[in-house]
Amino acid sequence: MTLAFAAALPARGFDVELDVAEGRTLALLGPNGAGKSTALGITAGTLRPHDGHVTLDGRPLVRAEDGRTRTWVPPHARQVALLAQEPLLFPHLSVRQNVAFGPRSQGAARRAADAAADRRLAQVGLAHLADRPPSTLSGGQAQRVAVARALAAEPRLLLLDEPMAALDVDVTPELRQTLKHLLAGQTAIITTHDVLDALLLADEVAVIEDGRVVERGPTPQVLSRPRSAFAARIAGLNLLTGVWTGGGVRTPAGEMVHGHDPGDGLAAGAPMTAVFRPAAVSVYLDERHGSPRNTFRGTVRSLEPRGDLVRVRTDHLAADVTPQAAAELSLTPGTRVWLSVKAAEVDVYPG
Amino acid sequence: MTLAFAAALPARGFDVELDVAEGRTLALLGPNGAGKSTALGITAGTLRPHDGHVTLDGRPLVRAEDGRTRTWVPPHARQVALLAQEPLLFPHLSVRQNVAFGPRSQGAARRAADAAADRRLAQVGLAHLADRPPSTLSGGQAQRVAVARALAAEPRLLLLDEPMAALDVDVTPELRQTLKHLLAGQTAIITTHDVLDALLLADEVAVIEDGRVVERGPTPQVLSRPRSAFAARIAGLNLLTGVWTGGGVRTPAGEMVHGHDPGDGLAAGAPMTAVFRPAAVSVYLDERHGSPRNTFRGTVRSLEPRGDLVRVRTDHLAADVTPQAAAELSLTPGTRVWLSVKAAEVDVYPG
Amino acid sequence: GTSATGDDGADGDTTTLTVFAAASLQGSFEDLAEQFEDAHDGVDVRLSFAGSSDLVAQVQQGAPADVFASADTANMDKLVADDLVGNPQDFATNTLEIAVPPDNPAGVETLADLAAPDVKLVLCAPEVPCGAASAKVEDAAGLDLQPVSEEQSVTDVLGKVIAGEADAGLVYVTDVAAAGDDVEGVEFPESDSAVNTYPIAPVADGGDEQADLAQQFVDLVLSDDGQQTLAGFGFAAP
Amino acid sequence: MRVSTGSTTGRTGSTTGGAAAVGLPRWAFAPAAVGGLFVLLPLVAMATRVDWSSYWSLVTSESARAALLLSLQTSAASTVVCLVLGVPMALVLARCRFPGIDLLRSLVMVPLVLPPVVGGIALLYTFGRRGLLGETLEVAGLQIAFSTTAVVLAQTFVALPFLVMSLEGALRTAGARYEVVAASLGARPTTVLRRVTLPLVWPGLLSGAVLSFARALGEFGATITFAGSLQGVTRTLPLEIYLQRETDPDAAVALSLLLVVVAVLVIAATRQGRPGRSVL
Amino acid sequence: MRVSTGSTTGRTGSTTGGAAAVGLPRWAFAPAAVGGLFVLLPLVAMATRVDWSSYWSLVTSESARAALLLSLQTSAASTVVCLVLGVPMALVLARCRFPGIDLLRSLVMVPLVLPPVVGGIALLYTFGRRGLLGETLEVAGLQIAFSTTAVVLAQTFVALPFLVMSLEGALRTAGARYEVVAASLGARPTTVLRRVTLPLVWPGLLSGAVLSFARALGEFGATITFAGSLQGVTRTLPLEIYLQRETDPDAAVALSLLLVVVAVLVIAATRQGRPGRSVL
Ligand SMILES: Nc1ncnc2c1ncn2[C@@H]1O[C@H](COP(=O)(O)OP(=O)(O)OP(=O)(O)O)[C@@H](O)[C@H]1O
Ligand SMILES: Nc1ncnc2c1ncn2[C@@H]1O[C@H](COP(=O)(O)OP(=O)(O)OP(=O)(O)O)[C@@H](O)[C@H]1O
Ligand SMILES: [Mg+2]
Ligand SMILES: [Mg+2]
Repeated sequence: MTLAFAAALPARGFDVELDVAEGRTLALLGPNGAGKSTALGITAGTLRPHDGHVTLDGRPLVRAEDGRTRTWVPPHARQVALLAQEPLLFPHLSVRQNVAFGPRSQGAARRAADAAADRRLAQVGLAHLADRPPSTLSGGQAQRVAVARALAAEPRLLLLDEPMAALDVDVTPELRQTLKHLLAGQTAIITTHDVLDALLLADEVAVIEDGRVVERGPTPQVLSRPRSAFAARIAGLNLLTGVWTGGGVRTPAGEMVHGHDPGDGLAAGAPMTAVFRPAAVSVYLDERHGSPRNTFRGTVRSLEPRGDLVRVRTDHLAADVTPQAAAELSLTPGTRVWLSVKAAEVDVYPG
Repeated sequence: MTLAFAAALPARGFDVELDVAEGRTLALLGPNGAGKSTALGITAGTLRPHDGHVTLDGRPLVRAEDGRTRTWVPPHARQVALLAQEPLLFPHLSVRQNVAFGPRSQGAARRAADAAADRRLAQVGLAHLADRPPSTLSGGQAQRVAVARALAAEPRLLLLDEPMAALDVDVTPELRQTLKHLLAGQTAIITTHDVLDALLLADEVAVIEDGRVVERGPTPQVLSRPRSAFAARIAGLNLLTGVWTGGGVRTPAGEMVHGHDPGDGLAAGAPMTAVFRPAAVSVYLDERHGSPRNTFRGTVRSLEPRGDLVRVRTDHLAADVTPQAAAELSLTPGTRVWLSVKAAEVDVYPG
Repeated sequence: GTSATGDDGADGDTTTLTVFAAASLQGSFEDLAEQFEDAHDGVDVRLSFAGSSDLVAQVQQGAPADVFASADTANMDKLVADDLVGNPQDFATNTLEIAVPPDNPAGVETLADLAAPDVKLVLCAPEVPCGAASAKVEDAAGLDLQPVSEEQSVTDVLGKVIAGEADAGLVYVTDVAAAGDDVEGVEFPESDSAVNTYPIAPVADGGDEQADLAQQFVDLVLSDDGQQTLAGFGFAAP
Repeated sequence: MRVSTGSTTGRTGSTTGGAAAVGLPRWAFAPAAVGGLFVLLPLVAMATRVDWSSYWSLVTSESARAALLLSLQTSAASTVVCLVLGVPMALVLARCRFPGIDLLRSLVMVPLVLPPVVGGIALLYTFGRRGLLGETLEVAGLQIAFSTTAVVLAQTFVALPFLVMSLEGALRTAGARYEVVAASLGARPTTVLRRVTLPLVWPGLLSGAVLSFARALGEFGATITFAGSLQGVTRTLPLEIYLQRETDPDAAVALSLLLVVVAVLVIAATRQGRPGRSVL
Repeated sequence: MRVSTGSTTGRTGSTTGGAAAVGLPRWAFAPAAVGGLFVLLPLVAMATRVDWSSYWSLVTSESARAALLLSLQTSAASTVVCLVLGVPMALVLARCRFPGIDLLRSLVMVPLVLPPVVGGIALLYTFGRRGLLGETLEVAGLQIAFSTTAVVLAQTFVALPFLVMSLEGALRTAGARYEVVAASLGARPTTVLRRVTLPLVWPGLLSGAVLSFARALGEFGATITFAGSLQGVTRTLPLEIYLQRETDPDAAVALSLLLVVVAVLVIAATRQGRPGRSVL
C-alpha cells in the first residue's frame, strides 16, 4: 500500500480507515458533512488526528495516540498536494506565478517553473489568463487554476476536494479527461458528488457516512452492486436491504423482493441486498397482478426531467418513465402510486 | 416587467440586457467567466455599471452614464437578496442567527425572526445545526445555510449564484424541490451549470457568452431548439448551424444536413439551425449509404458512461451508444469514425 | 489667576491657594504648604511642580496660579515682562556642586579634575539655568570642559551620575542633598562665581481675597520659619 | 509548543487533535527571543532596583493612590472619547475614497510623532485661554486648561491615533464582503455597522482600545504642559513618577513598576475575552 | 465621495464603474469630523504661532540641521532593528501557542505604557556601565552610553511594540489558510514566510514600519535619559526642540513643525505604495 490511513477525530465524529495502492485513485463519496474533507485534511497535515496514523510509502506522516501527536511530518515535507474545496489562489501572485509556486518551492529554476506552469494552464484551458491577478477571475476560472497549481506540484499523493464543483458544462468533460490522463499512474484521492467523476477517474470507491466508511471496493463493483443507500443513490440505482427467506429478500418493512436467484445455498436469514435500475420500474395508479413479481407502494415526492425520460422519486424508490406516461397518470408530488419491477431486472446479492 | 436590466462594464467586457417578469424565474447559463456573476452583482448593487440602468418594479435602482453614477439605490434598500457563489456566512453569528439576519434587519422581532430562521433551516434540511458556529460546517452545509439565509430575507428579487454547486446527491433533488416550491411566484434569477436546475426552476433562460446575451427565451424552447452552441451543449443536444439551401442546411464546413422540413417558404441562404439528440446518432467505422440521410466524419475525443449508455464525444458532435457497441467498435480517443443520424430525428428551424 | 473656591468640604468654606513651584522646590514647599495650612484654617494649598519654563508657559496661558516660585530670575522676568506677577522677591540661593557616584570611580577632587580626558562628565546644556551657571564657573576657573552630554535638566544630570553612567556632573547643592546616599558631593571654591537665585511672586489678576492669601504665602516663605525649612533642604539664604 | 519548527520528522506533543498550522522556520525563534529579551530585560533590571521592603508603603501613600486613581479615571475617560471619535474616523478612512484622504490619514498619525510636550503646547495654543478656541470656550463658560478635562484631552490627543490605526487596519483586512452580503439581506448601514462590521473587527477594536488606554495611562509630556500637575486634579501617575524622580529616583522606579503592573493587568484581562481564530 | 451615505436614492458621481461598497451610516461622519478637527486644530494653532519670516533661517541653522540629520539616521536604523527583531516576534505571537504566550504578549506592549523617561532609566539599568549587562558589554569592548548606538537602542525600545502589534494583528486577520496551501505545495516554512506570509501582510508590515519610524522620530524621554544630549552625537530633533524651548518657545514650535512635516512626508510616501484592496 502506498497510503495507509487510519485516524479518528472524535470532535467531528470521525473515525475512518482507508488505503490507496501505488498509482491508484480512490474516490471518496458521501453526503455533506460526512467527513471527506476531514480525511483529506488529516492526510495533508492541515488537521491533526486525535488517534491513529497515516503512512505514505512506508514512511509515517503522522501518528497520534489519545490526542498526543507522536510523529509529525510537516505538510511541506509530505509530498502531498491538497486542492481544497475553495480555490485559495495567492492573491498577490499572478495566475502563472500561482501555478509555478509548487515547482519553484521545490527548487525548480524560474524559467523551468514558468514553463511547467504554462503547460498545466494549457491543460485546464486557461493559458490566456496566465498574467491575470486571481482577483479578476470568475469562480470557475479560479477553481481551474487551483487544479493546475495542485497538478504542477507533482506530488507523490494528490488530494482533490471536489475539483469539478462550479465548473461549466463546457469545461467539465475536458478537465475530467485531462485529470483522467494525469491521474493514470498518480496516487490520488478525489472527493466528489458526481458519479461520473468516480466512474471515470477512480479505481476504487469508498463511501463515508457520518464519519465512518460504510462501503468500499473497486468502482464498477460498488456502483453496480452497492451495499449502502448512498452508493446506490449516487449510482442512480434503487436499493433495498433485508434478509434471505429462501425465495427472496424480506425488507424490514415486510415487503418481499424477488430477483435473479443468487444461486449457492444461502442460509435463510442472511442479510441481503436487492438492486434495480429506475428505468426498470413501471408506475401504476392501482395494484397490478401481472408478470412483474415485485410491487411496492409509494407516494410521489418529486418529478425531474432526465434525458428523454422523467424521473419519479417516491419515498424510497425512483422510477424513470416517459413524459407521456407521467402526463397520462398525471403524476404530481403527493400522488399515491404502485411501483412494479420484473424479477429479472432485480439483482440480489448477499451483504 | 418587474426587472429591467441593461448595463455595460467595459473593464470586464460585459454588456448585457435582460428582463424578468413579475413572479418569473430567469436562469442565466454560460461558460466560466461569461459574466453571470457580474450581472447579478450589478443588480444587487455590489458592482457599479459603467453605463446603463437597472429598474425593479418601475423604480430605478441604478443609472450610470459613461462611468458617472446618476442614480444609486444602496444595496440594503433594493429588496434584492444575493446568494453569492461563496457562502460568506457571518462567522460571529450562529447558523440560526445567520438565517435570522435578514428578518431581524428588516425589523422583525427576535422570536419571529428565529422562528422564520428555523423554518428555512428545516427547508434545507439543517434544522439540527441551528446552534452551530459556521466555522464548524462542511462546505456543502455552509452553502445550504446560505440558501436558507437568502430565502429568509424574503426579497422582491432573489439572485442565486450557483446555489447547487458543492451539494451532495442526497440533498440536491430535495433542495431543488424546495427551491421550485419557493420560487413559484418569486421573481428570481439563478445562475447554474446544470440543465436540470434550468429546466425545473426557470421559466426563461438567457445564455451569456463573453459578456453578451447570445440567446434567450422560454426554457423549453431554448433547451429543445437551442440556437447557440452553449445552449445546445447544456441541453445535451447536437447543434449544427448553416444556411438554408431549399432541401437542407449547408454548414460552413460544407456538410449538408437534412431534417424535418421546416415547412413555410424559406428563402435559400437564410440562417438555419439543425438539432438532434446524441441517442439518435449511430457510430460506424466506415461510411454507410443506408437509410440515414446524414453522415459526418469525426475523431473520438472522449468516452463517458451516461446512465446505461456510453457518450462518445467527437470534435463537434456527441453520440450515445450501448457499451456493447462501443466495445465492438473498440472506440478510444483518437479513433476516426462516421456518425450518422436519420433525417426524421433532426429538427431544423430558422435562426 | 483665580482658583476655584468652596468646591468641597461640608462647611463649604474651603479656600484653595494654588502655588506653582520649580520642581527642585518640591520637598521644601510641601513642608511649607503644610505649615501654611496649619496656620490658616479652611485653606487648602495645592502645589504644582514642573520645570520653571513649563510653569511660565502655563501661567502665560492662564493657568490658575496664585503664587509662582521660580528656580531662576530669567523665567520670573518673562512673567514680569508680561505683567502677570506682582513684585518678585528672592527667597533662596543655590550653588553648584560636583556630584559623583558614591565610590567616585574617577577620583574627582577638584573642578580641574573634570577636564581630564578620561572623566565622563555630564553638564546641563547652556540653554538651561544650571547650564548657564556651569558655563560661568567654567569661565571663572579658566577651564575647557568636554562633557559627553549636555543635559536638559539637573535631574537628567543627576540621573546619569546616580546610575554610574557618568563619572561626574555639575548640579546644585540641594540636589546632592536630596539624592542622599545615591551620590556624593564634591564642593569647589569656584562655585561662588555662579550663585543661582530663586525669586517668588504672587500672580497678579486674582481677587482681593486670593491676592491677600498669596501674599501671606510669600511672606511665609520669606519668614525665618520659611528660611529655616529651606535651609533644611540645602538652600542658602538670598 | 503546538507548532512544528520545520524539522522533517519532528516529535511534538499536542494535547488534542484539530487544526494544525504551518510551522515557523526554526531560525525565526532566535531573533524573536532576542527581541523579547530586549523588552523584558529592562523590566527585570528595574525590578531588581526596587527596595521591596518599603514598596508597599510607597505605593499606598496618599499621593500615589490619588495619582493612580486619577490615572485610571482619566485613562478610562479618554479611551471612551477615543472610541467615540476614533471608530467613525477609522470607518471613514477605511471605507471612503475622496481626494485628500491619504493626506488626512497621515495627519491623523501626527500625534504619534510629535513629542508629547510639543503636543501639549499645541493643545494650549488651541484650548488655552489665549488659544484659537479659547475665547469661544470662555464665552461658553468652559475653562479647559489645567482641569481634569485637560488631562483627558491631552491623553485623547496622544492616544487617538492608536485606536484609529489599529481599527483601520482591521477594517481593511476584513474587507467589505460580509458587509455587502448583509446589505443585500436588507440591513441598513447602521445595522450593518452594529451587527456585522464591528463584531467582525472586534479583536482589532479591542486591541485598539487597550492600546489607547495604555498610551493614555503612560502619558506625561502633553499632560504636564497642557494640564499642569495639581495633586488630585491633574497629577496622574506618570507625573507623580516624574516628581518623585526629582527627589527619590528609586521611588520613581518603584512607582513605574506599579504602572507597568496595572497596564499588564489591563492588557491581559482584555486579551482573555479575545477568541482564538481557527487556523483553517 | 465614492461612498453613498445611506440615502434611499442618493445621487453620487463616480468616475468609473466597478466595485461598490456599502455606505457608512450618515451620522458616522459627524464624530469622524470632530475627531479629525481635534487632531488638526492643534497643528493649525501651532502653525499660526510660527514667525514665518525667520522660519527658514531657523530650520537651516547648523544645530537644527545636525539634529534633523541625526534623527533621520537613527530613526532609520531603529526601524531596521525593529524589523529584524519585531517580525519574528510578531510571527511567534501570532502563530505559536504555548503556555504563557498571553503574558508575553502583554509584556511586549509595556514600552507603550511606560513613560519614556522611565523606559530610559530601565535601559540604563540594563545596558549602562553598572547595569545588568554592563559588565558583559564592557568585557566585549562595547561602550554604549552617550553614543549614537544608545539613541538607536532607546528608539528601538519605544518603537518595537508598534511594529509587533500592527504586524501581529495583520497576521491574525490574514489567517493561516494560504500558508497551509503553500506548504501542501511543498514550500518549506522559510519559503512560505518569504513568498506567502510576508507578501500577504505587506500592508500591515509597511504600516508597522512607518509607525515605528514615526515613533522613533518623535522619541525624547528615553533618549535623554539613556543616551544624553550632545550635538551631532545624541541630540536628535526632539531634544533640540526641548532645548530651544528653554530660550525661545516659538522657535521650538517652529522646529516641531519641521518634525511634523518630515513625519507626514514619510508616512504619505509609504502610503503611496500601498495597493487598495478590492471590495468584492
Ligand atoms: N472546524 C470544525 N470544528 C468542528 N466540526 C467541524 C469543523 N469543520 C467541520 N466540522 C464537522 O465535521 C463533519 C465533517 O466535515 P467535513 O468538512 O469533513 O465534511 P465533507 O464530507 O467534506 O462535507 P462536504 O461535502 O459538505 O464538503 C461535519 O459534520 C462538520 O459539521
Ligand atoms: N474584479 C475583477 N476585475 C476584472 N475582471 C474581472 C473581475 N472579476 C471577474 N472578472 C472577469 O470578468 C469576466 C466575468 O466574470 P464573472 O465572475 O461574471 O463570470 P461568471 O459567468 O460568473 O463565471 P463562473 O461560472 O466561473 O462563476 C471574467 O472574464 C472574469 O475574468
Ligand atoms: Mg468538504
Ligand atoms: Mg460566477
